[in-house]
Amino acid sequence: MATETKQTSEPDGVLRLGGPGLAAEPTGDIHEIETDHLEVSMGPQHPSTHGVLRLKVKLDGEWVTEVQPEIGYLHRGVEKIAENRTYFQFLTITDRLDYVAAMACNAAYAVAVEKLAGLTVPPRAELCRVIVQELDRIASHLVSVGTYGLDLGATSPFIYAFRDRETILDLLEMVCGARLTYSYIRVGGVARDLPEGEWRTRFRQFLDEFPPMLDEQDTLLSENEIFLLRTRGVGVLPPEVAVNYGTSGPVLRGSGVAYDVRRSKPYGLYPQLDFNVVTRPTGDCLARYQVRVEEMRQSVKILRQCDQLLDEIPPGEVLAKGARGVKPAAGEAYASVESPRGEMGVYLISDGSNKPYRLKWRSPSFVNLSVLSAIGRGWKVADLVAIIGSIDPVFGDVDR
Amino acid sequence: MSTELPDSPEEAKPADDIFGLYGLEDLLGEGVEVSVPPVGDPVVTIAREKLLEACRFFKEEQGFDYLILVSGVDRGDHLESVIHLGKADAPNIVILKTAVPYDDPHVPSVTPLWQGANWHERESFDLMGIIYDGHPDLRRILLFPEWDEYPHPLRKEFRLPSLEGKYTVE
Amino acid sequence: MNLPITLTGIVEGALAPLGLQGLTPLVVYLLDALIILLLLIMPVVTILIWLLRKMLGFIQRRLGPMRVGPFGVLQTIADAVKLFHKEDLFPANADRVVFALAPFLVFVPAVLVYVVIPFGQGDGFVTKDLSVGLVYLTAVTSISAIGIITAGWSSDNKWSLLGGLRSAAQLVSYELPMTLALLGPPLMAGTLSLSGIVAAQQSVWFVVPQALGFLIYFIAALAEIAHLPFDLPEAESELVAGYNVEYSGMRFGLFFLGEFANSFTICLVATVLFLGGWHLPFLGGLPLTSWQTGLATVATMALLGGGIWYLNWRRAGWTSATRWHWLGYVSAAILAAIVLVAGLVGFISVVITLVKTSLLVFVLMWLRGTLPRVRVDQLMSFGWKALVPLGLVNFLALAFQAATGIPTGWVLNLLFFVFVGWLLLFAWRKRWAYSAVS
Amino acid sequence: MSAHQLAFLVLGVLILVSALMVVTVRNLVHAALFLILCFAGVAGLYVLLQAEFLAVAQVLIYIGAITVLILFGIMLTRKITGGAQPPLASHWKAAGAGAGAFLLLLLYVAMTGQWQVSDQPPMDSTTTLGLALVTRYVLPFELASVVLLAALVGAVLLARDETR
Repeated sequence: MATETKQTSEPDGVLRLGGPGLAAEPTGDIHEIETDHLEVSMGPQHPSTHGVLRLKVKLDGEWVTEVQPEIGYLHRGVEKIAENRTYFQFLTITDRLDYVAAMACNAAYAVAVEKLAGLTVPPRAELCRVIVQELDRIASHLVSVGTYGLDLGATSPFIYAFRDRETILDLLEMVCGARLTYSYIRVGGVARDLPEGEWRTRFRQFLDEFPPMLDEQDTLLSENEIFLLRTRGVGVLPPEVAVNYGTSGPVLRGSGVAYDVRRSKPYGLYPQLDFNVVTRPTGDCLARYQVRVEEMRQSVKILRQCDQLLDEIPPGEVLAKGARGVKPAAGEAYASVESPRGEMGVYLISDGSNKPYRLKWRSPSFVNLSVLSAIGRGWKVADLVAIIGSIDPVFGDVDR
Repeated sequence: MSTELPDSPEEAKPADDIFGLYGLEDLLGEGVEVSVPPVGDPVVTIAREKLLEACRFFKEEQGFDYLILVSGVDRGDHLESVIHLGKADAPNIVILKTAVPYDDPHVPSVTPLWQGANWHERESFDLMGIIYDGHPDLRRILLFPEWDEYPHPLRKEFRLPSLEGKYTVE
Repeated sequence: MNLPITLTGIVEGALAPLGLQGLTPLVVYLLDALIILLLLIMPVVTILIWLLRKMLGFIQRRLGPMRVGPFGVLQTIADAVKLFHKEDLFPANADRVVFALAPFLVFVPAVLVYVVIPFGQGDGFVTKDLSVGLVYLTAVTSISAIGIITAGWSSDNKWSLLGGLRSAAQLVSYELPMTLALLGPPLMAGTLSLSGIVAAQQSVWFVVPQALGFLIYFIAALAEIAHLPFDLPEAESELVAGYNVEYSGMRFGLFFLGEFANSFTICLVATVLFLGGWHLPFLGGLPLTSWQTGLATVATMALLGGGIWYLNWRRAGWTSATRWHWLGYVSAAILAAIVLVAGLVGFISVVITLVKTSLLVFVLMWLRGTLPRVRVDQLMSFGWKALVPLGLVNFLALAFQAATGIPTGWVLNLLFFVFVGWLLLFAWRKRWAYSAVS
Repeated sequence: MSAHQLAFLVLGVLILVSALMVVTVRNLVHAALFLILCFAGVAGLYVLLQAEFLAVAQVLIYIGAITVLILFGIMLTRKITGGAQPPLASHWKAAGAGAGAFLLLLLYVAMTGQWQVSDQPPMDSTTTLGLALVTRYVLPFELASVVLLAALVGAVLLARDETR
């Protein structure tokens, strides 16, 4: 399939994109037969919508002529809950947002509160944060990449990915006792220091074993001709559109824009660490997939440096003084971290009490998913599945 | 392939005048107020009639091409529409605030400038009840269309019934 | 089968008092089919499904079924029992009669195919050696398409309708290259009977002079049974489950069984038509005696066991949970014992056929564990733009060779081998990964 | 009664009933399915006549290919639930006349034809058929292939997308 993306500007000034299927508008006498478009509802129970996404899809044969995402099936009113919890209490709720990468949610919230309250995080805690965040980033990307294979019909990469993810979950379990809802990163630091001894050994072992395993798993997909046929040139998102929609994370970087919160709006220990912001110029599904795989390699690179830093920064204080009953002065702050899905931001307004006056969660999946109705048109149903998978939304994060 | 970026967050903090914020004040005259709070990013408070103009100024003259967030805040006596703008290649953030009265919760939509505002504004409409004029498809997004129990649950007038008197840690 | 008391005798004896002796052949035929179904196909399918799942588990580094029976061998039976217990659901707006009948239209042809397939040397191992066996084969397999389409249509579900339409297009398109490839063996053997074709491969298997045809057949047959790179009719991630999305209980089970039976069938047909059936490599010219084949079988199984052991040993660093190599030894020992003690040539020939088939089934599983799914337009263009022209060229070359004696078929295959070699070299040198960017 | 007679009786009833259902049933998909049944019955008749090749060819072509295409066409053009159609379409008079003429022709052939009855088992029908097709009946055979080719070209022409 040739790389062919149509871009039209329609009267309402809305920029519309679409795949090659949009060219198949019928012309000539022979096509003037009354035809029906098939309207199907993809989801919320459809296996490949990655959660409770519902798409209203209009089909012309197998071509998608219109796609309209309907969300909110997992809406739990997190922002309202935040107004009724203290700053300390709300942290456990953040685990339930992007449940595939809960560390990033913890971190986003913690960074925002710290910015608002002017708390300084101890260096050891910053190190712990980077380590768990990067481990969690690998775990999350493994889920994404593995299920992406599943979306395209390849079953094995999924199992390979979850095997490696299991190792990470074991490591994180040893750190904080939980495998999914960590609540490890706290306001002002982390819950406890990283364990010594066996954890360290297993951590190093993971760093040594994971890259070849990743290569093996990646070989199954990115060297497979069918996979390339299915992803190359499909669902192209041009960089200017990606920025215009405010997408972030692998979706934006897959379009060639080097926007990574870890570099663009540095926080924590990241300015001291050496890693590349991975981009791919093409903006198709393959690019987004490749960005994720390459980011895992970069995360390993970061973790290697952290492994050295663990020896250099001595164990000690991991939670700032006065962090538990934090009561920021009236004011507001916006802070964001780079979650595996992109810029995860928290906009906090304090009225001086111990509860947030208003908390607004800028979830990357929400923003990234909004681009779907623009790039999903004009492709086949099968491509639509590939495009959703490459956007990688998590519905705890979308619906909040 | 990484963009040239400042080495530390301290350097990333913009000085006031780089922004041309005061230039904006000259440009737009009355109804624009700029403040740089001690914590956080520069805030520009704008009358809603001039919001779109200011947004265009920021996008086209100042290079704030990346829309981070559109949100609504219930300030107790009025609503507030808040826009966070950023840049795809620099760490700057600017916050645009527009006061919206309860009885006339209209504010111009910024979707003509940023497509990404579409869902943000729908969410703000859904949960906060701010009506964005010029939005192509303003309907509920998170709550279901027939929701009418508490029309806009993020407003302060709505208190969670289940939490009334409970879970109050002082 | 040369039983001391023949089935015909028994049936005749039972029917004679009723004055219905005339019906004897019919009844015998039906009983024969029933026996084949119950004694051969059901156990084979049951074991096969277990084996397939084990193989898939092996590829995916897990154990596969382990709970029911030793090493999970009874898993399929447990699944079938579970399916039988499930409620038989009908969607509210479904076309009830058609909906109820569709699974049988898929399952019955899958079983009927076995009627003409010679499992081993001698008349006892083929139910009915039709003189038009090959045409029968293609005819019967083409019926299952109707079952799939009507299942998709009668469910009154848009997804299943899409699945049905997809499969109709796919089956019709791939029947053409498959039939073209199937025309090769009878051209060389000069007969349409399957045992005749096997007999003609005594000296050289048809896969050698018809490698291209074999490949075309195998690929097209994968599409015909909707196996993995071509499993679009039931693409789970796109169409939920395609045509069978509304089915439950044993009706779903019939689709499921039919599918596995089909996987086995295409491998069996490929074995019979291209891999020499019960003939052993390099021993084809010799008369089939028990000790030779016994030795060869033992050697093959030992090689297999050793190979599995080697693979396991190489990967032991990652996971040592699967200890598969002993299975290879045990099966080799059992087979060797059977062969040496019984010394049954016919039985050995069945074993050889089944071993070859299992190897092909392994390839099938390998594909299932490795490949993603193609898109519907890619599927169509591959079928029509690659397989059909290739099949035509192959058929013309073979026909020309058969008519004139000029070895055009051989030349074509030589070219094909050169092409494959070049392709492999190319693939080996072209490392996609991330050399270009980053 | 021999097995042959019984089988003939069953098949005859099957063919007649299903053929009748094809033209009277209101649902087009059902009609197509009855058509399959009818074809299957005819294939059974061929088996009774020991014309195995014809029988399997009947199944392969009429059931496996033609009805699949018919079903495909119906599903593409009809509403999913297959709205009921009047059993007698507008051209029923012309159709009736055609069918009647054909019936007369068949009757004439059946009455006047010289039917040979032989006790000999038939020759390998495949070989005979093949030889007859490329020797004695080579002209009709080639004509049929030209018609098919023309149909193929026409189909390609119709399906070609003019916008690309």
